[in-house]
Formats: sequence, C-alpha cells, structure tokens
Amino acid sequence: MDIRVQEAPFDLGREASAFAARQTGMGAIVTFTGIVRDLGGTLDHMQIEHYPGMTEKALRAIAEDAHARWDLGGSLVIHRHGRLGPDDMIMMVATSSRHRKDAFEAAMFLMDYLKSRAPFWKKEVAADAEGWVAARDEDEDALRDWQR
Amino acid sequence: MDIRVQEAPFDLGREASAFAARQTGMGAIVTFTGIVRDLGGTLDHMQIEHYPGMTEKALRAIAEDAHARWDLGGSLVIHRHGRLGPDDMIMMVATSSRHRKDAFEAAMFLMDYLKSRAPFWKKEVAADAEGWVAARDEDEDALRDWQR
Amino acid sequence: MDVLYFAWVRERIGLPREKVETSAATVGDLVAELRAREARYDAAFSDLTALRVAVDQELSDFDAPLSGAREVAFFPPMTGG
Amino acid sequence: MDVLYFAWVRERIGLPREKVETSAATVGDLVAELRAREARYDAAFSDLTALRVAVDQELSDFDAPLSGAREVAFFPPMTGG
Repeated sequence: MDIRVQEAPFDLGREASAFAARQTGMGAIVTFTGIVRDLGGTLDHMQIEHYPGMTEKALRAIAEDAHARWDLGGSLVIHRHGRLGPDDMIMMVATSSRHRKDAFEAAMFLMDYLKSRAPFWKKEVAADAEGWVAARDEDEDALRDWQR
Repeated sequence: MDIRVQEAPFDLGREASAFAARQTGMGAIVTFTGIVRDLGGTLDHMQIEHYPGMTEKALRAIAEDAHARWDLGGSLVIHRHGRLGPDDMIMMVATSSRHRKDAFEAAMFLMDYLKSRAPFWKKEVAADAEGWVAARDEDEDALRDWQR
Repeated sequence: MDVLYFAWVRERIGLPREKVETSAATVGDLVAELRAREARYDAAFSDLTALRVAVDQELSDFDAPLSGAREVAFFPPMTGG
Repeated sequence: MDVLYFAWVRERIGLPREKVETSAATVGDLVAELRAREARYDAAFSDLTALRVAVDQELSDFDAPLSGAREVAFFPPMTGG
C-alpha cells in the first residue's frame, strides 16, 4: 500500500511504470486516473480542500479494506489537493493481482470509497461564480453495492 | 480507437501518458495491463500465436462494440505475440470517459472479449515440458454476463 | 476540544478551527451549543442531513458520545476522486 | 480455398495452412472431407467441441455455409489477454 496526498502534480506514466516494476508474480495491473472536467466551459480552476491528518488515515483504511476483500499484490493511491486547472490529473489509483477480476474490482472499490469517504471537497471557480461540488446520490448508492 | 498487434515490447508508462494526453474533456482514464505469470515456477517462456489478418479485425470489432455500449472518449488495445518471458507485459487496454463507471466497465468488457474472442493462443514452455494454455469456463461465463 | 470546519461549513462559520470549552455529552449536544452562539453557527448547522462529522478523525454520527474526544470536525458530504 | 490451422490443431496436422480443392457446402462437410484424408486430420477433428472455426476471418459455426468463402481457419478456444 502506497498512499500519497500531495499538492504537486504527478506523472501518470511514471507512476504506472514504477508501480508495475514493484510487482512480482502478478498477472494484472489496473490503473484509474481522475481528471478535472470543465463541465460548463467556464471553469477557471478547481480548489480541492482536504482534512490533513484524517485524509491519509481514511485512504489507508480504504486500501486495507480492499486488500482484505481481494487477492491483491499491491495498491497505490495518489490524491492531489489545492488548485487544479481543467484537464489536470486529480488523483490515481493502481492495483495489482494475480487475476484480472480482482484487480478491476479492487480499483473500482477504491474509487467508490475514496469518492465518498475520504475527506476531500471540491470547489469549482469560474470567472464570475464559484461553488462547492455537491455529492451525488449515485456515489452513495455505489457504496451500498459493495456492502451487499 | 487505437489497435496494435505487435511482437515488440511496449512501455506501459509511455503508452498511458500518451493515451491520456490525447483525451480532452474526459474525467476518467482506466488502464489494464496483462503480465506473463510463472504459475509453476518452471516457466522458461511463453509463446503467443495469433491469426494475422483476423486479429486486428477482431480487436477492432470488440473496441467498436465497447464504443457503442459506453460513452467513451477513446480506447487503446495493444497485444503482443511471439516469445515472452515471465513478468513480461503481454497486452494493455486503456479507456477514457467522462464518467468513471463507463471507463471501468468498457475496460472490463474489452478484456473479457479480447480474452475469448480475439485469435490468440498461448503456449507455456518449460525446460522439460510445454503445453497450450486451456481456455477457462469462467472466461466464457464472463461473456455471458455482458449479454444479459 | 478542537472543532474544525471544512468546505462551505468553514466558509459559513468564517473560520477553519477553534478551541471550544464544552461538556457536551454527544456530537448533537455540541451542535446545539454551537447553534446557540450566533446566527452564522445556527445557519451552518440548520440542516444536519447536509452535514457529516468526524470525531478524532474517524467518520461518526451525530448521536456519538464525545467523552475523551480531542477533535471534532464538521463538513459537507465528501467529493473526492 | 485456403485452410488455416492454429495452435495445437496446427501442430497435430503438421502444417499452418494449405490449399484445399473442395465443393463442401458447409464447414461441417469440409471437416468430414478432411477427416477422411489421413489419421492426423481425423485425430485433430475428433472432438469438435474443443475447436472453433473462422470463415473469412469471422468467427463462425460448424454448420455455416461455405459458398464464396476464400479462407477457413480451425483452432482451439482462444486464450488472449
């Protein structure tokens, strides 16, 4: 488990390669990368706030849960905070497993939990308006699917 | 859609970065990478045979199907053939979408179909034995799940 | 006890954290004390269904006990990823 | 007509492809003609449930018609990925 909360950008390619190089005997590697979308065509930047202290603890707990549920070789979570522009990468997760199903499911699980259970809040800032991104019911529903 | 069938190795990091750089307005990028496993601890190499002519056509049809089913920005499939050693990367897929669910599901779909519907055959070669990898019932079952 | 506010809760109350002297037995009691202070607190806590709470950096409930707690944080539903 | 063999079908028959003169109406008829040739063909096609067929590079069935087909390929279930 490699958990990083940082303001600095990360390099998807470099992180994916480095993650892959750390795995042995794994047949499958999945990565997910989340990117800032400019939904209305007016976004100047996004401001991501987090709860220092709790954030890494929460991400670690989610990753530990994933390792308990699936047969994983390794996992990586990188999540940025601070100011991000359109098309900037916000975060990524990576998982490895002997089997593709485990690697996929664990990555989806990490994303679903990270989305609604890790203390990050996004604010969208346009030239003449700003607003906090609202949580979506479907993200909460996604968690229920894992609890069945 | 970017489909490549090749004998040469590929660089996961470089491909993931290049794929990401080609997307605009996408919120989610998923990659899957398949790696040669040495199940019995005796594998010398794996030999992957394919059906030149049909292979790219089959992969393209599978990718087109994925684009028809999900809201995708782009997709990438790279599959190697020839001689591969333990821990060598065999293949990768990448998908991008505005939504994480679409990117994940399309990548899983590509993998499930590619596994049982693209004309590749794997032979495992050890020092004193060799054998063709048998198709698994669960891979065929995975396809049925997408047809429901 | 340290009380922390994030996102629009922080903006509405006007500060990110403060020390609070309290003998509140539960999170709900603490919320009641804060609401009684000033209009901006009352407004921030007017709809608890729109809020989440963490006690000592663990997600918790509004009826959770506060005995021994050193840090309580209030914030809207999280939107990471 | 070009007939192609892959993986253990290729190994069992002993060649990757050959030209076949045939008036077989279906894939199944072609298989019957091939099996009648020699023991190695008969052995390779002894269990059709272990085989797949592509007609002109499209996955097909053993009862598919061959009219106009230029290329037929036989192989075991695929194991890509």
